[in-house]
Amino acid sequence: MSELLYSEVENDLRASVRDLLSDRSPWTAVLARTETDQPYDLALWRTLATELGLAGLLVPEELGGAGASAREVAVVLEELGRAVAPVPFLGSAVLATSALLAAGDAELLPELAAGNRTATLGVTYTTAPNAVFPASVHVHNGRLTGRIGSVVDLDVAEFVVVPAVGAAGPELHVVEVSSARVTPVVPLDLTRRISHLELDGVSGRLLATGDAAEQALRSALTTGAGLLAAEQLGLAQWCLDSTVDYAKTRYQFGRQIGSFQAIKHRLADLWAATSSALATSRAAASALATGEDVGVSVAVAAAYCSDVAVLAAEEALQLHGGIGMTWEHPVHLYLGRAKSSQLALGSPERHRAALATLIDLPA
Amino acid sequence: MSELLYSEVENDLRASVRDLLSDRSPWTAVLARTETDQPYDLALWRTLATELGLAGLLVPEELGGAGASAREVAVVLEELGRAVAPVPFLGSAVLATSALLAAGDAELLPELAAGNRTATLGVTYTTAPNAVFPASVHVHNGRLTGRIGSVVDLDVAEFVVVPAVGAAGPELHVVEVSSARVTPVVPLDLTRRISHLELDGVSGRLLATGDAAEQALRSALTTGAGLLAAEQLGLAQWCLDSTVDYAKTRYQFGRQIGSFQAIKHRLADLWAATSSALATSRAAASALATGEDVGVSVAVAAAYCSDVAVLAAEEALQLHGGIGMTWEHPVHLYLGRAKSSQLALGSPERHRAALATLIDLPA
Amino acid sequence: MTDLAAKVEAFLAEHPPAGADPIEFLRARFDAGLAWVHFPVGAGGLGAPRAAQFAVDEAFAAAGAPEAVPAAKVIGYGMAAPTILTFGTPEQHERFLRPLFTGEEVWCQLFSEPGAGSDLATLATRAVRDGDDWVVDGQKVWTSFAHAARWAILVARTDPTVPKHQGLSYFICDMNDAGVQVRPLRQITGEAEFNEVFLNAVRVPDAHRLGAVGEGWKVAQTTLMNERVAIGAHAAPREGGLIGVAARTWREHPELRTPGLHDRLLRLWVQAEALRLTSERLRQGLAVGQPGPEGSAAKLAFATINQAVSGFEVELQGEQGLAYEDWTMRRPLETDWASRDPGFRYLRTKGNSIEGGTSEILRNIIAERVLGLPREPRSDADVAWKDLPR
Amino acid sequence: MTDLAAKVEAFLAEHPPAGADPIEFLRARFDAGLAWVHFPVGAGGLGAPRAAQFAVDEAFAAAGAPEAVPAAKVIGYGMAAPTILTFGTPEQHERFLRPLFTGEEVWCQLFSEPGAGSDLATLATRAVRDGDDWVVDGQKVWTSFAHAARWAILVARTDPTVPKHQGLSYFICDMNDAGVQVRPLRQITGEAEFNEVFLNAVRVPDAHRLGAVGEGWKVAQTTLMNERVAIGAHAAPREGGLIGVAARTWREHPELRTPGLHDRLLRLWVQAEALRLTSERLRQGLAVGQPGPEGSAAKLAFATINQAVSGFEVELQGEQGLAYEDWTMRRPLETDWASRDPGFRYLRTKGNSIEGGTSEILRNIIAERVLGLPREPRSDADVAWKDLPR
Repeated sequence: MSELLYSEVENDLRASVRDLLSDRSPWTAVLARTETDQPYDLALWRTLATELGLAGLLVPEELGGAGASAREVAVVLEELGRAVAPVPFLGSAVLATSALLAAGDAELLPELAAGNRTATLGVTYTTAPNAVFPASVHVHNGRLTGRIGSVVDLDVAEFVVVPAVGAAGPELHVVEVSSARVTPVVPLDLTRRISHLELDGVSGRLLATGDAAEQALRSALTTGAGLLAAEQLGLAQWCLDSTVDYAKTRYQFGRQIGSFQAIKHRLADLWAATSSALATSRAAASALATGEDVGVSVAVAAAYCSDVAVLAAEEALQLHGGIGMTWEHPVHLYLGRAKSSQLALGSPERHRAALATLIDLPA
Repeated sequence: MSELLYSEVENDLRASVRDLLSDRSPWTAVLARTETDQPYDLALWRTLATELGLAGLLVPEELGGAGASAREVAVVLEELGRAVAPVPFLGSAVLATSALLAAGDAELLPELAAGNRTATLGVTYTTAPNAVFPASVHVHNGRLTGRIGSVVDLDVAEFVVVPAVGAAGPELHVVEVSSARVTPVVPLDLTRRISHLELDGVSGRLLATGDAAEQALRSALTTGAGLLAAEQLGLAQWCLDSTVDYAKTRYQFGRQIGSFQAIKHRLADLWAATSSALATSRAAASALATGEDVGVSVAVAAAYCSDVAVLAAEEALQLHGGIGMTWEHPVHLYLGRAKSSQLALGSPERHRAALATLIDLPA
Repeated sequence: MTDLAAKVEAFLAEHPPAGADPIEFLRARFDAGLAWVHFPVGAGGLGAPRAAQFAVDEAFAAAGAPEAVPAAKVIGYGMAAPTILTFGTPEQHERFLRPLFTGEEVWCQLFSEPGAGSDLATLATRAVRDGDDWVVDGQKVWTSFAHAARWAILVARTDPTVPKHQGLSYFICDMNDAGVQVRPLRQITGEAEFNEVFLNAVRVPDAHRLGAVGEGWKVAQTTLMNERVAIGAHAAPREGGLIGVAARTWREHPELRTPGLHDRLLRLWVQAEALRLTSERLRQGLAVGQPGPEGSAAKLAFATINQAVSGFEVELQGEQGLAYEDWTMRRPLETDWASRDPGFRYLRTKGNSIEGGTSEILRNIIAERVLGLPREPRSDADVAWKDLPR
Repeated sequence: MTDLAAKVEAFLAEHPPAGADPIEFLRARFDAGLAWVHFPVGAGGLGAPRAAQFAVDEAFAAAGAPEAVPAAKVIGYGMAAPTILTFGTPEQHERFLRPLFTGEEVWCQLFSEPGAGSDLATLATRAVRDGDDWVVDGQKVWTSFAHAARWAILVARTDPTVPKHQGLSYFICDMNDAGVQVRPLRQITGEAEFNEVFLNAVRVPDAHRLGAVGEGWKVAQTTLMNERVAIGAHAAPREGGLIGVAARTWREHPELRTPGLHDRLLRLWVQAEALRLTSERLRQGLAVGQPGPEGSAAKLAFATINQAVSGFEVELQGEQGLAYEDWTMRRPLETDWASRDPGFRYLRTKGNSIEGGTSEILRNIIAERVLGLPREPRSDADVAWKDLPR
């Protein structure tokens, strides 16, 4: 049975990330940034990537990374989710890095690990780990042509790992974003951007072909889905914590609203759901770290934490009452993130369908 | 738009049925009867059928009935559900009667309407209105052979309307129960009995063949499903009312438990659900009475009221606390009835699937 | 044909709706007593039973008669008019009801405050007597139409030394007063349907008071009750609400369908249809003078179904659900439910369980007024407002 | 290898489990201090940290060591033993703990009463001092094992004139006393797992009191806290609970499958797995001396999932779901979850959200003790028990 508690090292890591974020990225700053032309905080991203060395957590030491595991990455994502921090960690340090690792790249990974470069994975953000290999980009004579809609973190990426179909089947390429057309999408999640990618005869660096390409992509998506659950957990915990705080300080009818039993019971249920989300998220991170029981653990965490995050954000809004409906209050940043993340890297239903196969409960 | 209020005549009918049931069939009597060899109260049934003339509500006056409509039958079923009254009204006055009416019978109907005879419909109680015509009984040389599992109210029926397959296709026959083998089932619903029916070369009276037989059966099942919703409504109302009463009289922590907000909110939600169940049930009864919009109205009422009845019984048990878990308290009679009725005449999912076709929302 | 139906027919014959000037038409309708037939003669009515109004409205609608601008209706028709009628002087009836009905004067409502939401009676806006006027200072919030309104119904505290329900009075406030400042209140959708209203030494003549000094809570109850009676009691076609939008998407986009979403859609459809029938039953009851308590339940269910359907819609969209049409700050006078994207509906419906009474407050009301369950022990009923914990 | 592991190994070498007389084996284990290693020496323990017990239990289980009869464990191990240890005199330790551990003496719990369920502190059973004894009269309910028990832990009211929590005392009651009458309490399943216990002038020596007179509530809290710590903290295999039964039925009966039930089953499976992982995390925390508050949540979720799965199971059965295996009244000492039919599980699981603390009470506990939300205003805390409304 996997280890579900946090280690001391993990707790220290959490503390340093939380300190940095509360100092540099309070929600007021996140909100203010959403309507500027710099929705991402790249200075913060550089600090996280280089000073804290978080961009290379998954990268082995011999490639300049920290040689840590998915467990540590999960802790970082919990904190990033808690702060809805506008940094391209998921796209670069999780999705692109996992694909490059699985494909055996040694060229770009040191750059990503050092925080010199930022990358992402060229798939539509809703793609599930068990999806068929994407065929919207084709390779002719080593040049890539096609379109990939709604790629996460592409706005600020310099490289993109693109799945494409060549004469002999699946291929994985590294493409420079500057050689492609990027069309930003107005996102429901104001703190995480998506863009459409168009490639018109662009040259790429071939990473992998055939089964190796397929497996690398699946590995990246599986890692992404399993670790997104950690971000969703952190988000749910912020919603719970801030709502509990509000319920203790808001008075109506001469009482703190948190003394009303209907509100207490809903918060108790939300706490119970969040506790279970924690257990599933830890199990998924441990599975990704050890390679054991990955399929089931990731599907369970992804299906469970997606819905808990949405529930938490919706409950937070409702229990904040009118103030939660205003633009100048942070709850909507969490609601938009939660609802978008529910669609990301496989919907809960999609993960349950994957599970059905793994545990032999066919339709 | 159908008329959703109760008429004065309907209110008077309700009052007379309720008076009779509270006098003759309090829950103590119903419970006491469950473990005897006479789980049905046939004396009560005779009073309902003959003195109040309820067995013939759906039967035209020229055949000795009351010439009323599904609206009045629904009111009776609401009261029978409220009392979980152990009488074969559903099998005889609804299912068998509807089949005979649709098949144009003039022989048995006057007997049923007069309360001289009791009948039921020879289908498995879970059969949905849109099910394929049953083929478990075959006709050879005018004799019926086969088995039908879990037929409702068969224990006390003298006649059974049996769907069977002959050389030329579907047929509907009236069979005397005394000529068949009846095997009682131990039921989850202690107040409504089911039995298996076996026919071994039994002669029947042919009622209808081909399309007419199919349509008569479908009509009976549709009427049954639409009116069962009324019984489920009555059951839900009893659960709500008795739980509200209990919450006003049970003290814990120096207060009536009904003053605790968590309990108030659950009962408010249950009241809202029950009010909506009422609206759907009335709409279904009106549709059956007028013949307009029958398919959608019945599917909606059946899907909605089934689940509300189960919810109401489950909430009633929980909010009664320990006392509700005891055999000597009536809640379990309602719980067993609600859960069994949820399976009866088409599950909610089955009714929603029927709806999907009717309203063009395909899978 | 009833007397009333004949009167409507005669009116329509005399004032053909086609091509009529809306204001002139509505003035004539008011003067004929056909605005609100249950109001007294001279106040836009004929002293008919309340239930008769349904048929009159339907007859005018069927004839394609002009209607007031939508902004006039929600607060003006639904809340201000019945309150002015019940508590107003003949002079107030004379001054306010006719232009309210025609929509020439739009109304808004100055009730909620940042510190007084569910617990409205705890509001802090002060009104101090000064000669023939009251001087009002405070801050109101969640005010629809404030930037379009000529008049507001206002509740303010005239005595902070008595328990909270006893120290309130009810006024008609001139939104053109120099002390009234209206600021848009931006919502999570990006839009500002509502406003914050700052009242800085606003002068309200005592002649614009409704009801006695200190009876503001009683007057406000009339306003709020009229609001709730109106909710839910409308005839709607099947698939009339948000479920219709979702069903349309389902029909037009087979590529988005999954088995799990199918069962969810059908459950939501059944729930929406059940709510429609519940509202229809409420309407039928009102039409024959049997008002039922289903109004609160309808509002509760409306919020639940709207939120569930719009959440479903975003999920059904898949990739497209990641996008949002437009975050631009605008100040619409009506919520644009149907033509905006699923993301907008998802965010906007979150307000349905807060605005006009939270779902929690509605459950309390149902539990206490419909089911007769006991109130919770209260600690704030006998305390002077100024001494309440906050 | 730790000292403790070495001790267990040495014990097992000296007392080979295979073929051992269970009682003799368990007596020896108790005497070796390996019953409850966190208990003091002489009381079945070695004064080790509480967390060490997990590994010891696992080592004995792995060796196939004899265990006490199941009826000894729930109340005896889980509730009576820690309470006797904490509040008992050396004489009481000496007299009660060893036969409790071996299962020679089964225990039951006389706490709940018909009028005192969630509000246990309001209980009415009276204990009146008479010389060296107390004379106890009252009625208890929901008592498992009462018909098999030698002893009971009992809370009774020794002073009705003080507020309810202050007038209670805690006793060990002899179930062989002539004044104890045990009647089966039939449940909605048809079975009687529980009993009603009538106490009629039962004499309890003052030497069988645990804790001071008037401190019964404090002692009872120790009992109940130990109950809750134990709940949920067990290692269970995937599909170990009722979900496993439902999954098996699904696999074996393709003819019962529908699309809607499929999505529901998968949701339930995910929920069950999430609960399993939550319990596992709680267990891991306890094993390293970090007890978490997830115990209450685990019990809450356990009830929810059990009820949802068993309701699903009945629906999955279709026609077979209409039937019930057997309504015969029996008096089992354990709940037979797996081998009975879905209808039994459907009915029996309804008790999971009531027995051992209702789900409502657990939510209060989580809200107040874990989240730190304020208590509701209370009216009963300062009132003499005899004057409480009831």
